[in-house]
Amino acid sequence: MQAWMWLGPVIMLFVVLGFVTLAILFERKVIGWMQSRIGPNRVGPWGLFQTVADVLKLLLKEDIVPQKADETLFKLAPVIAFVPAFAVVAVLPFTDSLVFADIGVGLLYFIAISSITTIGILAGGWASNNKYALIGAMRSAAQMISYEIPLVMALVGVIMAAGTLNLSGIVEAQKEMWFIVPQFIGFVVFFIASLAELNRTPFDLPEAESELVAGYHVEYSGFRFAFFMLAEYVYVFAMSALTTVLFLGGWNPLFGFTFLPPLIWFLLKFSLIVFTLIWIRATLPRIRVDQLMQLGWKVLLPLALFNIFLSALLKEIPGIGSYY
Amino acid sequence: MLGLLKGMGVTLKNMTKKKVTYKYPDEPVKMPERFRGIQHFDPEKCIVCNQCARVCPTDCITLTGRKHPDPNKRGKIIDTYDINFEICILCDLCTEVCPTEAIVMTRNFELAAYSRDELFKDMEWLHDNNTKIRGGSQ
Amino acid sequence: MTEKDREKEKQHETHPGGEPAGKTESHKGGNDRFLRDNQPDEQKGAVQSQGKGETDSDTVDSSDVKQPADSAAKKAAAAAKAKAAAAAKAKAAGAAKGGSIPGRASAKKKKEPPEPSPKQPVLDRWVRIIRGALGEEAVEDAMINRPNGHLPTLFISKDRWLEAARLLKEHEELAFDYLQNLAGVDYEEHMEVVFHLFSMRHRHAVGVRVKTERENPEIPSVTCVWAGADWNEREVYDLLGIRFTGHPDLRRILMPDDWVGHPLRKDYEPFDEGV
Amino acid sequence: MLRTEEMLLNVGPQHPSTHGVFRLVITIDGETITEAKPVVGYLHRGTEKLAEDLTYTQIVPYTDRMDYLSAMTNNYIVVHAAETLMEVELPERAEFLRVIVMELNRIASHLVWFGTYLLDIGAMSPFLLAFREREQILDLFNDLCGARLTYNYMRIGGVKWDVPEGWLDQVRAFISNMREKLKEYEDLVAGNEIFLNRTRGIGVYSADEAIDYGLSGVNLRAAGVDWDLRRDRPYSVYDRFEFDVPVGKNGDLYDKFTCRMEEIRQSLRIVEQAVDQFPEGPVMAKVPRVIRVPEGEAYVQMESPRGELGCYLVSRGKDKPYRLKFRRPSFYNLQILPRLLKGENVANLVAILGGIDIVLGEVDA
Repeated sequence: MQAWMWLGPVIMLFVVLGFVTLAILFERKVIGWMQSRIGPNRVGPWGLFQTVADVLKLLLKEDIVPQKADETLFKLAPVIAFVPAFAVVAVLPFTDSLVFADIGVGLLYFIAISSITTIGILAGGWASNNKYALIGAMRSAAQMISYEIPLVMALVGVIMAAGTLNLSGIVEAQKEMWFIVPQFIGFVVFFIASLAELNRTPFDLPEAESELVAGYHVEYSGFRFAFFMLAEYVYVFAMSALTTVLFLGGWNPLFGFTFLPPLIWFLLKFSLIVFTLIWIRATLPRIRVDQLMQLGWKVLLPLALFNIFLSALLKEIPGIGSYY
Repeated sequence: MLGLLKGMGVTLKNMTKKKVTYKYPDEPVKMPERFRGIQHFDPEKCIVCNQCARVCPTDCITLTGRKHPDPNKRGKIIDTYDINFEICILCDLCTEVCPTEAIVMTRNFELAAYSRDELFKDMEWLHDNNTKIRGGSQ
Repeated sequence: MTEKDREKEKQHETHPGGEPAGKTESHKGGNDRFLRDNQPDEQKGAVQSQGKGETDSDTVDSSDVKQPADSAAKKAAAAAKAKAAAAAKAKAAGAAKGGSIPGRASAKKKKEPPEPSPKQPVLDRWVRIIRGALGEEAVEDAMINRPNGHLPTLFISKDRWLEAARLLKEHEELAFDYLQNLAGVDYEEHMEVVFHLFSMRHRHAVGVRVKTERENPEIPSVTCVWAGADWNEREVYDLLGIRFTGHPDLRRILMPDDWVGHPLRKDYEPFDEGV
Repeated sequence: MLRTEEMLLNVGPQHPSTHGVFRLVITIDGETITEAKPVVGYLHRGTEKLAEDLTYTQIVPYTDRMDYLSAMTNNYIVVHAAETLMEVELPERAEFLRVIVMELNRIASHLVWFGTYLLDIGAMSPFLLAFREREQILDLFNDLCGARLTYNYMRIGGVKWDVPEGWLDQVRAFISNMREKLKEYEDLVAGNEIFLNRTRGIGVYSADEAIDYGLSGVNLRAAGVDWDLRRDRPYSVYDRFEFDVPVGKNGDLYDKFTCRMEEIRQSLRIVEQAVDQFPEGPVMAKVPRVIRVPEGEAYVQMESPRGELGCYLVSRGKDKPYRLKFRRPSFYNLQILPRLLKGENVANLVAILGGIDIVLGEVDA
């Protein structure tokens, strides 16, 4: 038990790092294909070690702290951003047996911990003492606050239907029917809001390259920059896993195809979500900051509230009520 | 919303299409016959008429000549001929005015060097740059 | 090859009148080249057949670009003859158009082509309008720039330029609301700012030239008339040193702020003798 | 009300979206721009000064480097100016070749605009897809004149090279391919809600303002001024082709987008007609070896991809120009920027700047 307590997270860390390495490569490859290119292909066979080389380069680079920056905060910020990203992975159930912390309020834990990352981003942008970084950080804070609300509201429908905040319990509740069908509105709102939470295109305003150069991490380089990148992709991992768990039935097989092990089912659905994220990134332009706020407050939030109301209403209707 | 999906369709369709990029350093890029690459210089043909140096818009050509060693022959022969590829813009004007085709374009274009000094090419180098000559068979 | 070319060139340059080839037939109008169908056939033919040797010049041999001299020379001779005739006619028509200013005289003192420019009445009318409103001395001179598609050109006195600009823009009949081009020229004896104006309403164009002395050159700014003049005046100031009085923000625009001298002036000596 | 403090932000000269070395000093209140001051000149190479010491033949390669996205039109304007004063009669084939390459270059230039503009507002793929098609044009130019960007193709009296074998068929193939791809581009972005939100009603100006600021090209037409030099002041052989001039309504970014897309289509039409009517004959008129332009001055104009490209040439009968002034459309078009940016959002800054379509090599000459 003791050994498992220590070994588990370490293994998990390497699994997550492995995922990040692969995800970045996969993202670059897929985007390359969509743009009539072949993507990275110089390092290792099929460009497999491209990300490894990139990370190594980042780790070997000079560690630069701008002279006018707030040094303590500047150094602390990437850590603040990364730690919660890794911490949320603890509650994700990959199969009914493969879960690190099966705590009762898993969903709440996930949402609460993931919000801390914003502080890291804000601190990093502020401490850099750079105007672009500051604007990026401010945008990030505003965006996170605005989209956390519809994100959580969209989940209320799921929680009502499953009757639990425990993520394993939510997956169990989807044995009959995945929540994506009855909670479709919730899914759409959740998906859009999660895109915004992840700072990914079309919601990548905090680091909007064409406007703010690199946004909050404009002054970062070397391994501190790597930490921000890492945090971003770990969140991609966590958020895709969460979407799978909440709406796509977790490890539950489709059409009763049980010959595939549950973990494979999970990975399939998970990969689909990751692919969709990349696909969206390859296609869409960036939304503007004021339109982002409008979308969050005027469209997603009312929709999420409506979804709660609808779920509550439909739950009382006999027949289909069992799905809600 | 429909517009977004239509756009997504386009990117998805492109994913499976044939890729258009070259694997450049592995596969050499084939340049067309008329390509204006690094010049080849043939001292034998040069009559030291100075036209190339005069027409050059960036003054990157310097040349010197001397009297023909054989007293029976008229004219001059070339002594030194340098092109400074730091400023040469490969505009093709020197080859256009050359009456004897002593200077011609080739299809070689790789000029990258670690030092600027290496970009200063002399007669010998230009003479040895004799592959893929425009109009030639190689 | 070169000798032959030189020969051709000689032929071209020494044709009657001692004028360079193009000048004597200015009545054909430089900009109206697409009207070539109306032009004398012999000449067109000559031009077209001269370059026959080049039809398949996609072979790379550079000698292909040059022309087979024999036939070309013959054709050139024919063309020269035609031109000589035209020149003679032009000379007979005589009287150089008067009134050009001394600095520009040589360009404009050429032989008057047989028929007066179709734009002449328009120009006269515009001059009358401006002189009527601003006084006789406002328009120093006026001419038709023949090779440039018969562009009416006005010489406006720099003292009255701002009023003239307002008039040019606001007068019903003129309505030059579009500033096409603004250029400064250093003519060594004097400086000049050239405006090419266009009227979107009436679809007509005019060239306006405002002269100023070379020492301490200064003309009124017309930024308040055409907003587009702003940066152009700054550019002219930057490169030629002409001050535009009344310009809201007359600073250097292309050169660094601490640059010494105005590069486009003919007496400009570069500080740095190049690399 | 919270007390807000204005902040000075220096955008450029090294910034991903300034399309070169353009610098913009903006004062922002939160994310709202209260004042914008453009600073240009970082790429000033003194082309006009250099030209005074160069013969006409030597100037042509320098013009390649002004508007490096459409070097053909730049080549044309300087030889056109000299030809106007010399009153040279051009062979038809040369004129047709000029029109074909200029229109192809216009398409290439608009494709770059399309790609970089979408990149400015955050979409990646259109950039590479547009460059894929542009590459085909560059390959065509490479076959024709041996260079992909700095063509140095036109000469006073004609063009340097006749068409290589099979080139016209390649152009035809390109035209049909490009028509298909245009459809694809429009599918990709034109209906996209995010794109529409970011372009509709942004950067609006009236026709009168556009004229006042001396805007030209798409920037003028998008505001509703029906003015295209190819049609209204025909040069070369443009009067022989049928084409429409797309005109916008209020000068917003979406109008500029549709105008440019439509212009690509019309350019394809022109190229198609020119290829079909392509005449036989020489590609060089008879001009002296050493070109001396007769004394006089002329202002010539043409429709470059960015607007009215002009050239004011003062000659004193020498083999070098006395004064050569380029009316660079980007330089004129950029002047309206401070007025458009006032009160706008920072995110709109790059969109509006991108919509003007500047090339810094041209702005700074």
